Amino acid sequence: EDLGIVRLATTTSTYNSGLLDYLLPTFEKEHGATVQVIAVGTGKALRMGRDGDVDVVMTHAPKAEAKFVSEGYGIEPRGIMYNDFVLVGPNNDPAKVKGTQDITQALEKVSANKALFISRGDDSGTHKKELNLWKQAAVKLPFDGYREVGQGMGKVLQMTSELQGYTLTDRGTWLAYKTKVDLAIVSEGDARLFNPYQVIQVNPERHEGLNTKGAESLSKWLVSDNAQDMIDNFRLHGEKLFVANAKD
Amino acid sequence: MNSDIQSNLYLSSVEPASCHDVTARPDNHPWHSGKPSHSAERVLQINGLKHSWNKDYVLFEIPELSWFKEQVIWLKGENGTGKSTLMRLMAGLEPVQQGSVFFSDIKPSLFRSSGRGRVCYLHQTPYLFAGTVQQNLQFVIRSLPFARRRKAEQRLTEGRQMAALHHLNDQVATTLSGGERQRLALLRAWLLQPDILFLDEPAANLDDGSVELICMMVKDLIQQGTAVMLSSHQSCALTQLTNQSWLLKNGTVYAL
Amino acid sequence: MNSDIQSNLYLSSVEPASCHDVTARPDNHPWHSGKPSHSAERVLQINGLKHSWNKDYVLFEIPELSWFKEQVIWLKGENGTGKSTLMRLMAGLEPVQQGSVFFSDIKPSLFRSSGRGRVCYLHQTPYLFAGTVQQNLQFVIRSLPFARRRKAEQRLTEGRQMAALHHLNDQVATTLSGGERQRLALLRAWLLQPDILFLDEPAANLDDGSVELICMMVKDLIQQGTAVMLSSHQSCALTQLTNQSWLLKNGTVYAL
Amino acid sequence: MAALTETFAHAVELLVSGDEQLWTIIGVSFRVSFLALLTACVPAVFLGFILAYWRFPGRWFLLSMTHTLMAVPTVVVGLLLFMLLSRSGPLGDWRMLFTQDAMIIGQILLCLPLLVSMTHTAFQSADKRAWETARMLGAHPLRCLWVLMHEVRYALIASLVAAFARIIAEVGCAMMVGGNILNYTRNITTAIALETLKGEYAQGVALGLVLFILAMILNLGMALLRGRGQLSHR
Amino acid sequence: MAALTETFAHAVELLVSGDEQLWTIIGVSFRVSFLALLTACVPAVFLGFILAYWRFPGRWFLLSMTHTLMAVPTVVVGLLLFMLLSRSGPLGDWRMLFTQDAMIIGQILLCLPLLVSMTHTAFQSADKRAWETARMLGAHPLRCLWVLMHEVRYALIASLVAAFARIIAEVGCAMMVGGNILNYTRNITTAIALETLKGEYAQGVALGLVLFILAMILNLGMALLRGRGQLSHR
Ligand SMILES: Nc1ncnc2c1ncn2[C@@H]1O[C@H](COP(=O)(O)OP(=O)(O)OP(=O)(O)O)[C@@H](O)[C@H]1O
Ligand SMILES: Nc1ncnc2c1ncn2[C@@H]1O[C@H](COP(=O)(O)OP(=O)(O)OP(=O)(O)O)[C@@H](O)[C@H]1O
Ligand SMILES: [Mg+2]
Ligand SMILES: [Mg+2]
Repeated sequence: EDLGIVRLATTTSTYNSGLLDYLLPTFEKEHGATVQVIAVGTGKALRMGRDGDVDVVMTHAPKAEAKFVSEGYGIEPRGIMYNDFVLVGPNNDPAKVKGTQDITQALEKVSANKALFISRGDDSGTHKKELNLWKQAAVKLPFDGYREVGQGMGKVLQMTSELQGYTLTDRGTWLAYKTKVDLAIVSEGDARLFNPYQVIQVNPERHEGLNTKGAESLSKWLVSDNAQDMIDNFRLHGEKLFVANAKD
Repeated sequence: MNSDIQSNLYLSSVEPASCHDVTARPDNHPWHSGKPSHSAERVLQINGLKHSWNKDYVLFEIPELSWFKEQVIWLKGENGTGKSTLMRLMAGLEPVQQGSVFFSDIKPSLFRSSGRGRVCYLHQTPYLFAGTVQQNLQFVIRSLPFARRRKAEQRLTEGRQMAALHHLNDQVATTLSGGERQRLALLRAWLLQPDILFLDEPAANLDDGSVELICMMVKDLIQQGTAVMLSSHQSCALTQLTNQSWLLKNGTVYAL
Repeated sequence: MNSDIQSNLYLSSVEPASCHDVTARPDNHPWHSGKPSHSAERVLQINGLKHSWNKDYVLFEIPELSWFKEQVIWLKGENGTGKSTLMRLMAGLEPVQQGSVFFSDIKPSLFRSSGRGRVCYLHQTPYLFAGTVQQNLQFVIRSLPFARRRKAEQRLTEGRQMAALHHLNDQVATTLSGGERQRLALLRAWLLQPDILFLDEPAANLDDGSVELICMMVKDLIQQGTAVMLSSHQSCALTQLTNQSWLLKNGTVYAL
Repeated sequence: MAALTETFAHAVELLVSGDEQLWTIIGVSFRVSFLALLTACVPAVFLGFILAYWRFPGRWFLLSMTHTLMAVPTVVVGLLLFMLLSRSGPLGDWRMLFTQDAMIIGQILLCLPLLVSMTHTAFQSADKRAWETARMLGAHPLRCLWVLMHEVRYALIASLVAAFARIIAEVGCAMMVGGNILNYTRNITTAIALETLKGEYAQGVALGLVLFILAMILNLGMALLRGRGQLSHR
Repeated sequence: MAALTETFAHAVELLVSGDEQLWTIIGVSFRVSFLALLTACVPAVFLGFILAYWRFPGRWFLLSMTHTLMAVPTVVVGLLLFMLLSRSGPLGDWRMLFTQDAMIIGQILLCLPLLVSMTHTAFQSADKRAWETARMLGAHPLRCLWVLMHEVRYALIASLVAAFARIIAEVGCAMMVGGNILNYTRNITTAIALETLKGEYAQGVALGLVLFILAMILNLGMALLRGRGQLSHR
């Protein structure tokens, strides 16, 4: 079987976690394919799918993905795994958030103390999640200390550390940066911090010349038992990052 | 002096109306005796040429003027009367503002490729290319049509000797002394053998010996059939070669 | 000719051993009669100056040579003997390779600020700054010490008249004709009134009228106390001003 | 093509709409880059002059280094500056990270090599008699330098233009040490980067066009100063 | 400071270790940028010459545009090219997106304005007698251009160096149209961007140093060609 080149657009956070480098060689060997990974922001990844510049996308923004599929740009969405978000802040925790598991309460404390909060501000999945949570916490934005920076997650963590503020981050990036920044988790575990990943094929009816066969194989392979086990076994800095959930 | 010229051989005037016979005539030609017939070959014909660098001052205006084949012209005139400008105009280095300059069959131009190398103007302060003397000379040879290159290379050795530049072959041309520069510039033109050659103050900065050298080269060119016009403030061996003087004065040209 | 000089006033030699009395003496000074005593003020003193542009050829070697205050020197020599090089060396424009050049109290330099404006060398082909004639002249005036500016501005009008440049005040200097350039360059030096002035071929490209003009200016400078050295291939009104000749020949200087 | 026309119309609309946020962003861009250029140009002219006129051993090496430094990606300059200014870095106490001052320093570092290289080329191409004549006419060395600058003014202006273009258009360093903070250190290029990240290409291009239009206005203005770039007589 | 020394050591280590992946990345960088420069320099020299020597109405406007185009951020050029080459764009059928060819086109677009502007400045600063003399000595216009280029060679080399530096160091466009695909379109700068994104600053700086070291080798080599940049006599 020779599937040729499959182009996969995914978010940088996924790519940077190293998961794909761990998974894809197995797929490539089994199916005789070459997967070219293009790591961009969620919005851009979906945009590339819409324009037919890639064959398949892998993202974590449920609403945008739903729209992407309902508008007919993507087909066969498959949930493959999830990880979660955490709220991080300075070690001395000026807003006294530590120990608050309820994420809305935690955010209320941040705003009430006028503590510095660094927001992604880039319409990414993480940013949308954050805005959603602020809404649930009924905090009016921007409050004093709220900074929109418009950068990738890693950069935002760096900035948060430099400025000693709070921010919401996905666990993958957090694990990658944990040792490099002067921050600690102040709130985690709330069910609202759930972050599901989907893989979606680009609709072959919209564009000519897509490698649909390859995309389909990849998509199916990712939900196969073999791949799901691999995802569960993936470790970043010794910690489990993703929970495979294709069977749920 | 002015009235002197006017009474002498007044061949061009500011009012074009008074032009009846405005061709310059050679009268003391060293190699060719007698005046040229009106059918004599013309090198150049100027008609109603007018030039001004700024609106309110006309530098010169030349109703009609001819240059015949056997004439070697000494362009005279005080500083700033427009000798260089006139030569540059004739060589096609300045755009003609009004009137016309005709060669029999050449149209010199700054950018077109045809007819190149046939009309040559030597700057008052010659420009030498970066590189050695040898490279400056090679430039000319490589610009010649194929047929003439072989011959030019043979002449090169002779020319270097004639211009007394043989010992400077590998010197960077831009470091030459004032006189050496002038000689090199003339040697380049001598190698080129153009149909028409304008020499702007070729004798400036030269000692008597050097003047003799370039004099020989110019003479050689004339004998090969090149029509030469030169400007010079001093009369020297070089100006002896001329058989016709044009005087730029009062904004027009008087052929003496 | 060479032996002529040797028997005449042979004041410098290639072997430093034979130097006993090597100062040049004026003998036909127009304003000051009689030879300078040995205590006469020295403008310049050269000792063992040797220059070569490349290893295998020594351009000149001057064991000892003095220039006294009342001498106006005509530096003679054929093309390429090193007149310009010598003047540039004296003016501090070229680094001295071997030997020394002394002024009584000035040390000309290309980069230091002290003593500036006191030794001036005029290039063989003068360089004019971008901008108008007026701006070129203003440049000199603004370079003068405050105390002298007022006076220089008064002289400016006179100078422009003297150099016949008054009508070209607003012309872009780089478009001037060859002769006009020379006159402007000299006018700048005249405004500066340096202590020592080197003129490299100031009469090249000039008609007789212009030579008269610059002659007047140089004369004026001499009368104001400037020590002048000039090179020229032709003898003209300008060279009449000199009262001492130095001849560059066979790689050394003969004071005639 | 239609998309482009639309985007262009959108850009013009953005400009004339007087959107306050946009103008803040534009203000940051131009303020930072102007100040950086202004600070950098004086030392750059001196260095360029010294490299052209003063022969000292190692000069050719310095020149090569200048050229090499141009090839350092902006983000690397940003990274190094970041490491310096970071709380854990040697200059952390200045608390300068993520401020406009940090961006200015970064842009100075970015445009210096280009400025030095181009001014060097400019001075080097000047006739050496220019300096000699100025000196011989008794001018103070600084005045001579000024005259020399006037002689090669077209080349100097071109180098200023190129340097300004380099820093107003760079994003790596501004992003790194500025942080792209809204209303504070977000400039046009980091805003474009953000829009691109979002997949909002049209908005990104529109912002690019805004920059283009402003730069054009600036350059057309300069063209008059530049005297239309004609040939020099000599 | 210690961190920097370490990073430097790491960079050298990277270079000498002969890591195949790294050399692939380096190969992509240099191959793409060299080809882009090679393609761009011929038209740039012609344009620069025409702008300097041929007076036509609108010349000053073209010049200003050249200057303005330098100020377009690389990512915007990348975006526009992306829109063109995208499958849904007008040139989508070329299937060129995310290839090295696309990167080359992008870099050509990026270095052309700078090259044209700098070659124009170079030609403009030439003595106009150079062209006249070459013409008067009977050379074909193309040979005259060649001689003119030789007269201003230092300035031309400087412009090539600056243009090369610009494109080898740019990331916006390469990222956009190249896609940063491992072993295929990942070059040094996009690799640096990736490392930075990951927070692996040391690795990013090390890669930057690798680029710096290679550029330095290149430039020192050129310095010999450049004849050590001395003043011109005239
Ligand atoms: N480009 C220009 N713009 C304005 N005026 C000019 C330009 N070129 C020359 N001139 C002026 O035109 C006049 C004639 O100049 P030209 O060089 O032809 O004189 P010339 O007869 O060759 O003088 P010389 O014997 O001094 O060389 C001069 O007064 C000069 O200042
Ligand atoms: N920078 C240099 N490098 C090598 N040779 C040089 C350099 N400058 C001058 N020369 C040579 O040194 C010799 C003397 O030059 P210089 O200019 O001093 O002569 P000059 O006496 O002024 O001649 P002229 O009367 O022709 O102006 C010439 O042969 C010249 O080629
Ligand atoms: Mg003239
Ligand atoms: Mg000389």
